Amino acid sequence: GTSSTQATQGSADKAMKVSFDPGSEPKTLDPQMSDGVPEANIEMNLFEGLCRLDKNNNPQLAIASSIDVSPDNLTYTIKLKDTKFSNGDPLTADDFKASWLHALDPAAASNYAYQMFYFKNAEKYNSGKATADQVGIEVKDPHTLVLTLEAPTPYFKSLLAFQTYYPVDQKVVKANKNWNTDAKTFVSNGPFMMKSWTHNDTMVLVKNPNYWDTANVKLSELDYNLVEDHKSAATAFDAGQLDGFYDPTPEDITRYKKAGTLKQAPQLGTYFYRFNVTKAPLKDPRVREALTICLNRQDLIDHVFKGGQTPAFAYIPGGVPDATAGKDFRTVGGNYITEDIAKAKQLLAEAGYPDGKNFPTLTLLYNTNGTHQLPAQAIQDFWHKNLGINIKLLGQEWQVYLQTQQNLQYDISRAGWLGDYIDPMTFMDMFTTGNGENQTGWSNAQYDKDIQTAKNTADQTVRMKAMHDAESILMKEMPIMPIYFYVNNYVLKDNIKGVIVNPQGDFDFKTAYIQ
Amino acid sequence: MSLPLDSFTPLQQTQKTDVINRPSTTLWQDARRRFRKNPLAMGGLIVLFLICLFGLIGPFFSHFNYYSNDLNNTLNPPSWVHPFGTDELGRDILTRAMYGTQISLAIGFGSVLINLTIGIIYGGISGYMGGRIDNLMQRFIDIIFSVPDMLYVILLMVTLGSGLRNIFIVLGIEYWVTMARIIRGQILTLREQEFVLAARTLGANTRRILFKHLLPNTVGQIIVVSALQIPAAIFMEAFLSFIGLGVQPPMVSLGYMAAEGRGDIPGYAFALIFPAALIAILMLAFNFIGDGLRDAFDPKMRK
Amino acid sequence: MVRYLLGRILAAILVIWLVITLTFFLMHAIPGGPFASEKVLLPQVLANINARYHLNDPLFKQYTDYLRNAAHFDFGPTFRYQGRSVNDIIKEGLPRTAAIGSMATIIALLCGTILGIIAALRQNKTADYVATFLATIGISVPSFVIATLLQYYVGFKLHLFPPIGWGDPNQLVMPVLALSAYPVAQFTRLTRTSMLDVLHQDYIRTAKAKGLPGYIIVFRHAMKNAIIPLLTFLGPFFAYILCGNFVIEYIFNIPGIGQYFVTSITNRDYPVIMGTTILVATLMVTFNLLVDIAYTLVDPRIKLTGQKGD
Amino acid sequence: MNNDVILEVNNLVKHFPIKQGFLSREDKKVHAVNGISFKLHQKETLGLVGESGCGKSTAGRTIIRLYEATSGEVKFMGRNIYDLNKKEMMAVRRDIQMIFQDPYASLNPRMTVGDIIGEALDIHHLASGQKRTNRIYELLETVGLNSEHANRFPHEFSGGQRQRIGIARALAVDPKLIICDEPISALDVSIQAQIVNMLEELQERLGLTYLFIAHDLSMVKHISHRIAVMYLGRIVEITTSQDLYDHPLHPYTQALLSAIPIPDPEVELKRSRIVLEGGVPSPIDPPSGCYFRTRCPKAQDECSQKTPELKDCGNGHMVACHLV
Amino acid sequence: MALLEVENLSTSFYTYAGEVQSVSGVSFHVDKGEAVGIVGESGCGKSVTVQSIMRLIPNPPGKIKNGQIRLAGRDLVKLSEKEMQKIRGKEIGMIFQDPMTSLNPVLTIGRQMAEVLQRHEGIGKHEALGRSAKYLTMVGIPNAERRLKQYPHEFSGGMRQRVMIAMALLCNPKLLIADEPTTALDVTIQAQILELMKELKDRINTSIILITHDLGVVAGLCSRIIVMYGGKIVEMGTTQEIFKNPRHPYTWGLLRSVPRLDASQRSKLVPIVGSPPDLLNPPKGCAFAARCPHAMKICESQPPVYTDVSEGHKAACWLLHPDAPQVTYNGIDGKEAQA
Ligand SMILES: Nc1ncnc2c1ncn2[C@@H]1O[C@H](COP(=O)(O)OP(=O)(O)OP(=O)(O)O)[C@@H](O)[C@H]1O
Ligand SMILES: Nc1ncnc2c1ncn2[C@@H]1O[C@H](COP(=O)(O)OP(=O)(O)OP(=O)(O)O)[C@@H](O)[C@H]1O
Ligand SMILES: [Mg+2]
Ligand SMILES: [Mg+2]
Repeated sequence: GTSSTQATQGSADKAMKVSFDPGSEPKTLDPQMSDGVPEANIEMNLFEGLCRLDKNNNPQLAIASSIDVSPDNLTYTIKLKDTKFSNGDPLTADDFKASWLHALDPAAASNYAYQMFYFKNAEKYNSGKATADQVGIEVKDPHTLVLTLEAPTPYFKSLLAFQTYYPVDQKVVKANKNWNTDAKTFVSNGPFMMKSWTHNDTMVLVKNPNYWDTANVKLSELDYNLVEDHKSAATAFDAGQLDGFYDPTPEDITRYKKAGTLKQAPQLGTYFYRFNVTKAPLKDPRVREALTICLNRQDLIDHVFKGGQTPAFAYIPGGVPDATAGKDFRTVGGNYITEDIAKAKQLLAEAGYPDGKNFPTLTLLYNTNGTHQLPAQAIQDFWHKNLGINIKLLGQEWQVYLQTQQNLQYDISRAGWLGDYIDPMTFMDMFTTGNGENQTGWSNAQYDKDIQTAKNTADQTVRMKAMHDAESILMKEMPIMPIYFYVNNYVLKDNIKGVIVNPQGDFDFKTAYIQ
Repeated sequence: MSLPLDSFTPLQQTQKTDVINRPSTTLWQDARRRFRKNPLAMGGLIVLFLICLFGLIGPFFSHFNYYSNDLNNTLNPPSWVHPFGTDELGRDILTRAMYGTQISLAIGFGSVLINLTIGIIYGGISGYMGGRIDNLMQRFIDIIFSVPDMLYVILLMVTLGSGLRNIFIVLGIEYWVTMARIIRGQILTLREQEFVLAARTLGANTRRILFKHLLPNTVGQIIVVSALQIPAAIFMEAFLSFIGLGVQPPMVSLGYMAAEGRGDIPGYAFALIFPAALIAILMLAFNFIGDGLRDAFDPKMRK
Repeated sequence: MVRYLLGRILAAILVIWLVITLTFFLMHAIPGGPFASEKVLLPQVLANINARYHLNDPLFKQYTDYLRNAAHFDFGPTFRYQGRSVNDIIKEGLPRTAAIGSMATIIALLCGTILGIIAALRQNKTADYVATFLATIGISVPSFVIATLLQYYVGFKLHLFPPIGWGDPNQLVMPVLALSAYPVAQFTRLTRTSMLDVLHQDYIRTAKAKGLPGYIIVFRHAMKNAIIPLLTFLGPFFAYILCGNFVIEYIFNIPGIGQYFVTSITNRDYPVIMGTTILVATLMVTFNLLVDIAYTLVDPRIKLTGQKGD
Repeated sequence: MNNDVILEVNNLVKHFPIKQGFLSREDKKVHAVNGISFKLHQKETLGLVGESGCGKSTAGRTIIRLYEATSGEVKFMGRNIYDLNKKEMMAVRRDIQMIFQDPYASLNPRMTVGDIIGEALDIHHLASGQKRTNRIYELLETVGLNSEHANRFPHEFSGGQRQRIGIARALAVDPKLIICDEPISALDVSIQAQIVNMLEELQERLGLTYLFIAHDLSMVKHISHRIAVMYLGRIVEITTSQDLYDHPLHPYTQALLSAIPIPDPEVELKRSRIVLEGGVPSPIDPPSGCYFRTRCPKAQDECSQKTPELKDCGNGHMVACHLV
Repeated sequence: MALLEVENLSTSFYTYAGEVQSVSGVSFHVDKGEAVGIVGESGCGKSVTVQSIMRLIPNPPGKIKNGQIRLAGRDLVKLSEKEMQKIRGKEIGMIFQDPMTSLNPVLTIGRQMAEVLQRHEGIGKHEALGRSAKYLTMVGIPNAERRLKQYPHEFSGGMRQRVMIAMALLCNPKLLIADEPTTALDVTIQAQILELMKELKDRINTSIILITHDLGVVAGLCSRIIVMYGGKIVEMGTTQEIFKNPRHPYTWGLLRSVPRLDASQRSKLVPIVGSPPDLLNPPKGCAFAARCPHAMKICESQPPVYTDVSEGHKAACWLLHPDAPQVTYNGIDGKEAQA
């Protein structure tokens, strides 16, 4: 491993080297199999899909040289550039097809198979109801792909930049199915390639000479220090051993903010609490509203979360484009929640609990990994002080928490949602009736209808309207209580420039350089 | 040399009945003496007493409670109002430390109580029955010993969920093995002692022998082991807090405070230092007491 | 001798089997599964995953399959790190953990015995109290506090050693220090007790009566006898070194095996839970056997039949 | 004559299995008692002597059923106690009592002297309340202590006094037979006589029968009517005490007698000793034939082949030796 | 000429309960080539006396309060620990009561023996082992060469005591101290050891101090006997004198409370009533007064002075005072006659 990278004043070559903590040891670097943030972070720099997001999150052609969309928005004809993998193997349309089918292969059992369900028959294939040939991916010639979709998908080009859509060298896969666990056999097609990988310790990436755009890659080396503990990462950063990491603890955020080292990027995500609407007293929307509007979100953010997050007065976070170009879904939708303690008290009284009298002691569930304990205590205290109600905290270990939440064995439960792609739908469809991610017991026919409308059309105006309608229903009924919209807090040495941080929280070092 | 006249009158024989020469010291008096002469152990006892006062009486003198937030005063450094500073939610660390001490002590004593109960029953039966049953019971203990205890603690904590009661249970279950072993060993030697044989020749039944003759004589050892297991339990809870399986907030233990305080170290070291120091002092006190007791009760140190 | 060893190995296998059984069912009893996440898996994906890892087989079949594979030293793939097997993880992690562990052990043995002997020889004198006090500090500060303080003050403030990582000798110093605090303390205390015990024995008086000087009495006559009770402690101690590493490895980001003891449970990575448990159980029984063999080396009274002569 | 036999031991055998390592099937055992037989008459004292580890205590404990015999029978008042059920055994427990060797280990340090003695009364429901207290006082006085001592703990007493407490405990149930397992060997010479005198006195007063185990032959000779000499789990000679001293027939007895130093320089300087070679063989694998042959100055070939039976040489003088 | 002169030796242990005066004002001497026996009941200070001579009293809590211990003229009390180490094992050899625990279980017999020679004579290991083997043979252990390689547990109790004796004699010490060397052994083994000691005494001509509580043991081996009681010497004289003409009631008690094997009839034993004094608070007068059937008023208030009975025979008893009533001892079977 590398002990220290303080030697910024060393040779020019050495200077073009950055060490970064992607969050932890990746679970896998097989793009079709991976689903986490650290994995996405690393793969983004090792691989490249047909498109790549630019710094404004717009998909730009990458491996694709052209993309033609049929008028019904269902067929995409894509031409490939003549590119190579890091080992020199040519990258062909077959590699794409085989990789994508791998994600859908029931035997491979990829978590992210659903990211491919946009293709015709993809879901059927994944469920074993269709064969691989029936999936709408066709190789016209080694440099041409013809893709057929199930339904119009306006954000499909963005998807092509997504990790699940990265190509994998099929020659390598055939030779060794565990090719992705060892630097010796690891082959990729992105700006960097893997030089060494000590599991749980460090992964060294170097510039990929076979990358088509290698001229624009400035860093000669990218070291990933695979540190899971944010605290240790902070100390390593302080000591100069690390050039950057993301998601510092709230206390470190304050500290870095003071020191001016803290950087922020928008992140597509909402932190919220779920209400179990199947149980009294949370059955009553008035109670849910009371609980929601009596908080002071800005206070919580300033003193507890500390990350400079945006108070969430609605569900969908900012940064999602609306139908009209240049308009943001959030600004169009506006706020739905007005904080008002007096009104909250009144609502509670109306619901039969004046000053919190007779209000049963509810349990607030949260998961013990991560920093959810303090906010829970703070919110508990808010509710106690503002409404006179008592809440018990229940911290559960991650897996238990997931199960408790799924089984609706809670009263109130902490949750967070990060968008998979930049569209309101990634947040909205989960609250349809019976959706596995709903987990509140809430159900609303109109909401379901709106979502269906949005799903069945490519017309952005219709879509967005339907989703605004749906959001307003959601925020009226309040099965969930939005608290804040995520921002991506990170620290990076000031002399490192050109890093693109996307709203999913990934750090793209392709164009990074050291000043 | 002149001697008084009646010097050589013989004394009355009756003056020589059986008398008890010296009320020679009991094991307990002896132990107490030796314990008192051990400055570390006595120091530990005093410190423990003070810490108990701190934890039990302290909160009554505090203007704050351990759960109410004051978001405008988070992470204030030590001051006159908050001698230990405030935590991330603006709560007074001193007050929290008092409650934390209470809970940590409760964890120590509570879990040891549980492991004592299991240990005495298991070790007692194993030692007294001897033979095949003992062998079987010992093999079971061997197996438990062969499994990393941490694994079981975590598995059980995850299964049962965190919280004070479950910590009692899990730590109690975790430590009984040592206790059972020690009690068994003691019983095994005591069982062959002649006073037990005497009771058996008198026809005493198992219950009488176990509860009148064997167990009372293991009390010394039990105290020693307990005194050393209390800090171990407090320590284990701190570890559980570190991995997020400790007490359930807003309840607070010293271990929990230290684990939380770890996040604050660069700017707000006081949030870690104070609770950590309290743990350390508590541990030192218990360990010194335990060591002192062991030395005091050690039969080899007698004479 | 051979017969005895065979017997012990058989017994060890039995113990390991029981440990496997116990852990296997306990592990499956805890709520949650290895693949659950916030994003709920599609039913067919879950079905595919379960099929792939045979998680939809009846539990008892999974158990017997596991036993069969374990008998061939195949401990399965990890659920978390795809493409890697439990064997890979152990092969990579164990040597590092063992390296840190053995360094800590050496330090512990050296410092512990020296401090312990000093304390015993100066019983109830200042040196005794100082040594005991120092030793007790080692078991009085939770390891995560020691590690954090070291990392922050020594690593960052004093800039003496890199705060995290593995590979460079410099990076070993703090983890080894943090790890050895507890065993140093334990060994000091144990040595002291056992040394005191030995010093009161008749043969020490004989040695004195022979006119031997103090150092010979301590090092030739007392030490060897004092070690014997320490040996018993070594078995469990080794387990501590391996599992106790979690905190140290987590904080100093050391790619050892210790991290898996906790993370495998929180990840419900069943094969890793089993693998690490079996590893510890195996090491434990092996080490206990070694301890018993070591007994026969230091204590001629003990023969490898499990009995004490005379 | 036969009527007053209170205890008859026939071919009593007690072997202790040795625990081997796990799974080992070797069954070695300690041959602690190897078929001893003797009779004990009412109001008689039978001394049982022998070297350390020869099975004296084991014999005593097997007789009182603290250990279960491997084979053989122990007839108390004509009934084999190994055939008795639990309830009948309880009754026998009142009749046979035991006094132990170590005055420090034989009293529970956590109980008062009163409770130690009273325990016997409680178990057999002999007395309670004031009656119990009075009985305890009475017993204490019987053994030369006084009632004030009842509330004290054993550690406050000296060795001799403790041994007397042990005797009081045994007497509490009005036993007929007392097995004294080296009751004096842990005591100082000056104290030994106190205990021996008391035992003698009690025997006269209460008509007790003693099985007196000791390794100190001079004391055994003093207190016993008859003496049985044990060697490695077997009785090699048994006869009246004076006869044993005057006409020891077994070579081991002869050596034993000659080994005892006599506190008289004149006698001592003139005496010639039979000094036996080596030590007692291990009871785990005792030698074949006569157990004593390995140390016997007169051993013959025959001795290693045949186990000598205990045979009567007239007047009830029994010897187990091929050479007599 | 006296080899060892002990003069007014007092040794105390300072325990939390107070000062235990284990030995107070003991004076005696041992001549060259002579065997002296010390008898007395448990706790009367026999071991402490000889351990004081060896300077083996654990300090704390023990301390030699005053007195002189002169070995061939040199006062051992004044020697430094280093000098004392040169005396132990070389000039004074010592054997302890329990051979089972007195040998180091983890070192071979050879090692334990050779180290004495290596230490004191500065000879090599090989030579030391050779000499050790010779001594083992001398104490009657066959196969000495092989035996040297064995560990203590491979020896029986009697053998171990022989090893202890051989070890104590290795450097040809001027004085051999045997602290109850046979108490832990069986009679037949005791006889072996006593025979051996007798034989050695004649052969090597060292002085011997033999501690025992068995009068029979000293009767056959020692030429002079010291009787101790309550940390003091109560009577001292030649063996003949002590047995035939004992003058202290305690000695009488000792002689009469043990039955003699050769006594013809079953006569009653005469026990010494009561129990030994507590050395923590020793009685003001005679320590034995509380148990003495002839105690007089003075015995309770003033410690008796030594009275010479005959050449080398003295006793500390007020009965020997000319004004005291005459009590005589009539042998073990008789009663004292009071004139
Ligand atoms: N519970 C037991 N288990 C195994 N062996 C035993 C047991 N009790 C006694 N022995 C063995 O049986 C043999 C006879 O022992 P026992 O105690 O009867 O001898 P003893 O003649 O009373 O000796 P001592 O004079 O030392 O008391 C010894 O070798 C002893 O080791
Ligand atoms: N280390 C010690 N601490 C306190 N008191 C001691 C110590 N050693 C001996 N004594 C006391 O000194 C007195 C004499 O002891 P000593 O060992 O000399 O007796 P002894 O005559 O050798 O008896 P025994 O026949 O039992 O060996 C006893 O009362 C004993 O309690
Ligand atoms: Mg016995
Ligand atoms: Mg002594």
